[in-house]
Amino acid sequence: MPERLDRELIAMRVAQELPEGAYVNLGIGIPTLVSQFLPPGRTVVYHSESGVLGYGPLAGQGQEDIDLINAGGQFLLPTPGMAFFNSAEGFAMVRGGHIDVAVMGAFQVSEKGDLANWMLPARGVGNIGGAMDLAAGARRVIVAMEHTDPQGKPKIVRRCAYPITGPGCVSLIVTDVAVIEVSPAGLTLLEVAPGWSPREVQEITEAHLSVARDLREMGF
Amino acid sequence: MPERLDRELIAMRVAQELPEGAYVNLGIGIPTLVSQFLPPGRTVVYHSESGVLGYGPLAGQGQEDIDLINAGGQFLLPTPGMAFFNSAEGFAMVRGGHIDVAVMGAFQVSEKGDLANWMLPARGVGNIGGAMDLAAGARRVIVAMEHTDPQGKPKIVRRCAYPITGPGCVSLIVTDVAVIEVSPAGLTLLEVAPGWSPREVQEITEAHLSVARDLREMGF
Amino acid sequence: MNKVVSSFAEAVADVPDGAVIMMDGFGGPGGMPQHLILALRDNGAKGLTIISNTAGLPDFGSLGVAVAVTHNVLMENGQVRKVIASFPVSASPARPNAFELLYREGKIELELSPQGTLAERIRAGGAGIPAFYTPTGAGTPVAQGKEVRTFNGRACVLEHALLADFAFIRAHQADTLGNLSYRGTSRNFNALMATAARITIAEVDEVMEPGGIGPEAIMTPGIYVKRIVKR
Amino acid sequence: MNKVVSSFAEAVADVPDGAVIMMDGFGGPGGMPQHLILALRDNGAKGLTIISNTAGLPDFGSLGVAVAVTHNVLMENGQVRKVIASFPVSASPARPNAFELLYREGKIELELSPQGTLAERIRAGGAGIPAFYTPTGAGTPVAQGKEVRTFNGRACVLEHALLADFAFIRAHQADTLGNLSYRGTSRNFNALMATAARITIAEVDEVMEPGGIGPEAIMTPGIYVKRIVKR
Repeated sequence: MPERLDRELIAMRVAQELPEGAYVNLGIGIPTLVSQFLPPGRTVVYHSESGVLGYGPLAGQGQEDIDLINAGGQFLLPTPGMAFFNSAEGFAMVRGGHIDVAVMGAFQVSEKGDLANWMLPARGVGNIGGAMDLAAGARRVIVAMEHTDPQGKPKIVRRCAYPITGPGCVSLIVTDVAVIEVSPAGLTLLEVAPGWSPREVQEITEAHLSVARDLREMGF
Repeated sequence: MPERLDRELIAMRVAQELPEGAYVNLGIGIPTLVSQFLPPGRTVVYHSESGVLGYGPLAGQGQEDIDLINAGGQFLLPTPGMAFFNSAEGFAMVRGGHIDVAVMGAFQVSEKGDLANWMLPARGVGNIGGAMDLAAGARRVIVAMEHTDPQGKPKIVRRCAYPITGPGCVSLIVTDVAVIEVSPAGLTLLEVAPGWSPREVQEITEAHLSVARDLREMGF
Repeated sequence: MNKVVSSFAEAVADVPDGAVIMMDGFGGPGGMPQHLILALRDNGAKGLTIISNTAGLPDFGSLGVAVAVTHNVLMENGQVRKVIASFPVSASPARPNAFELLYREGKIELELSPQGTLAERIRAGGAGIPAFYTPTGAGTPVAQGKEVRTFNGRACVLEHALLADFAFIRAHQADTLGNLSYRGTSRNFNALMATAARITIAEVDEVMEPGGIGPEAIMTPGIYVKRIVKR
Repeated sequence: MNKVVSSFAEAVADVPDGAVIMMDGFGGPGGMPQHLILALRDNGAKGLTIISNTAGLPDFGSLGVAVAVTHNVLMENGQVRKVIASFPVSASPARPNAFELLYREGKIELELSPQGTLAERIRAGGAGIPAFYTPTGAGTPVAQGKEVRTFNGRACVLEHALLADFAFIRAHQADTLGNLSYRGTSRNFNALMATAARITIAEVDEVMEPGGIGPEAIMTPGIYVKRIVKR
């Protein structure tokens, strides 16, 4: 198999999906990296479940303020135009359809766009956090993840074996080997990583992929 | 019939019912007057549906601020410790049981404590405003009103003929001739205005009044 | 990213016939988006549904306010088909407002909602809550035709969220990102309605650069606001 | 009318066994009412139900925060019978928190609620809304055993309000009337929980006279707050 993209390149590809002026929520993990790779001149406003809109980059050492954190507990820097609010208001923004794009990690995504990202059954307990609200409320959900799990098993599946975060909520999947669109007709392979063929992507994907007529190579 | 009390004396009697430290909502009309007659040394905090808690007295001429009004649109003065909020928060306070006492006017009160104060059927349309929320949410509802309507008909009735604001919500009725407690057992005449006998009060009351064993004269 | 629009006329130019519009309208002129209302009168859109605490307050002239305008002018101008309000008519039956005169003639519809329920329905609309139960109005005419369910021994009414095509907001300060602050009691319905419309337009006293309103002082985050016009 | 209490021990002295207590517990120490938690550990009340975003975060020592205390100490001390949370366990399965160890042994109960639903349930409790419908969690394990109803073509879950006996609040400033302000993201669950308990106790950095926090800057009006303790 050809080489896979690293986490930064996945994030870089996702960043291209954020429209000018969009209100965006970035989940923990690869999604958090997305803000570093916004195309020059593009302005988006970031929302965090911790109760802040329009926050700045991650704080460096010595810059930490314990009252300015993101949903993962990381310290943020202030930025002009930032706003604080309580969690009911923060989730009103999510549930009320005011978040244009949510970028989330996933354990599994099904061919119907079902998302599973909160619980590994073997653990017996899991963290939901804001994931179910984002799955239900964001106008567009983009999943950013590795294409297969640590054991090499496909994460893009016919049906999610893990407990669901939200049914049919995912619009786009960006992985270390491909960009895949989810629609009522199923999954469409839009882009492949450099060196990858559609057949090679399908081999590590359980669900069936239709190949887009204008299939492209992922660009950064 | 003996002389009736004026509106100020009704308000003065109601003022005695406000406990130290209480959060209080005063309706339009006689209730608004109550704040002028708080016993010396008594501190209560006033709530208004207009979105303010802890407001000061009515503004005099030349002191008006169009952004500081009460529920009746009257201008208020600021006072230290005052807080502003939106109407969802203002009614969260009401519905959530955080208002200790609401003082309201009424067209009719029934022997079960049903309150009717928002619509005269002859008009064909009425204003509810915050009355139904206060009726449902305040811990204690006191009605302050004249004992009979402009035509001399009893306003304390067996059943309300007018549309209801809230069922069984009234705890105490203070009028220009009496103070009457509402309980599951019915109406109890606690106090009569100077010069009034229980029989004279009953004559202008449709609902049956039990007379309290320790019946007193209203004092101010 | 700059949400400032240069005129009130431009800000309301796309309000079509039949639009649903939220606007404040408490007891005083402080919270009224007066210039947006005048621009809407000039725009001429008809068959509107207005969601507001009142249905127009005609009596502001006496207060010496510079522009004594409320949604009363829209009623008088025959632009309104339906009102959703808690306090639709004058406090005095002897001085009916334009709404009441139209209502008597059957020329306008009314959906009456208790004030706290109205506020909560608007908040619910903005917050993606389609419906909720409230004890307010149970056992009254307001509950007629609605589902009533008992929780912890109390009868509660099922009420539905309200959403609008446009919200006309009167705020004090804005920054160019659409963050807003209000003055005093004028926050009451304005801060809710800002969250519950597809297109929220704010009429403000002052427009500042981002950071001009501090992060703790912003009352309506810019995510809710599409257009800003300075008075 | 002065709500200031002189010590944390006094402020929590009446917390009985079996009490339901709300406390913040987002991803960082900023919002934690650390001194109230320590006082509750010393008070020793058992069989508690804790409503919090998390179920204790053991890892604050590394941040150099003066007092690295979360409700984790209550779990470790065996005082907690049940947790209602959205993010109860460590992000890393390899480093289980005290809650997870107890949970594996069947010694503690968990009610898992999505974070937005948890926030909304707390707000509903404070606002007298007994229940509401939300699209969040429909079609997931969270909806199991709950009523699901369709609004505008979307399946929604009926969720119930949360109320507590006590709320432990971490605020920045208070005035003697109980008005509060928060710093930054520490507002998130604190400002909600303050509204939803019979007895709300705020741990603050500074206590001022009324008027010290301006009327526009108050985030939790004093109506919700019974006791204030200065750090």
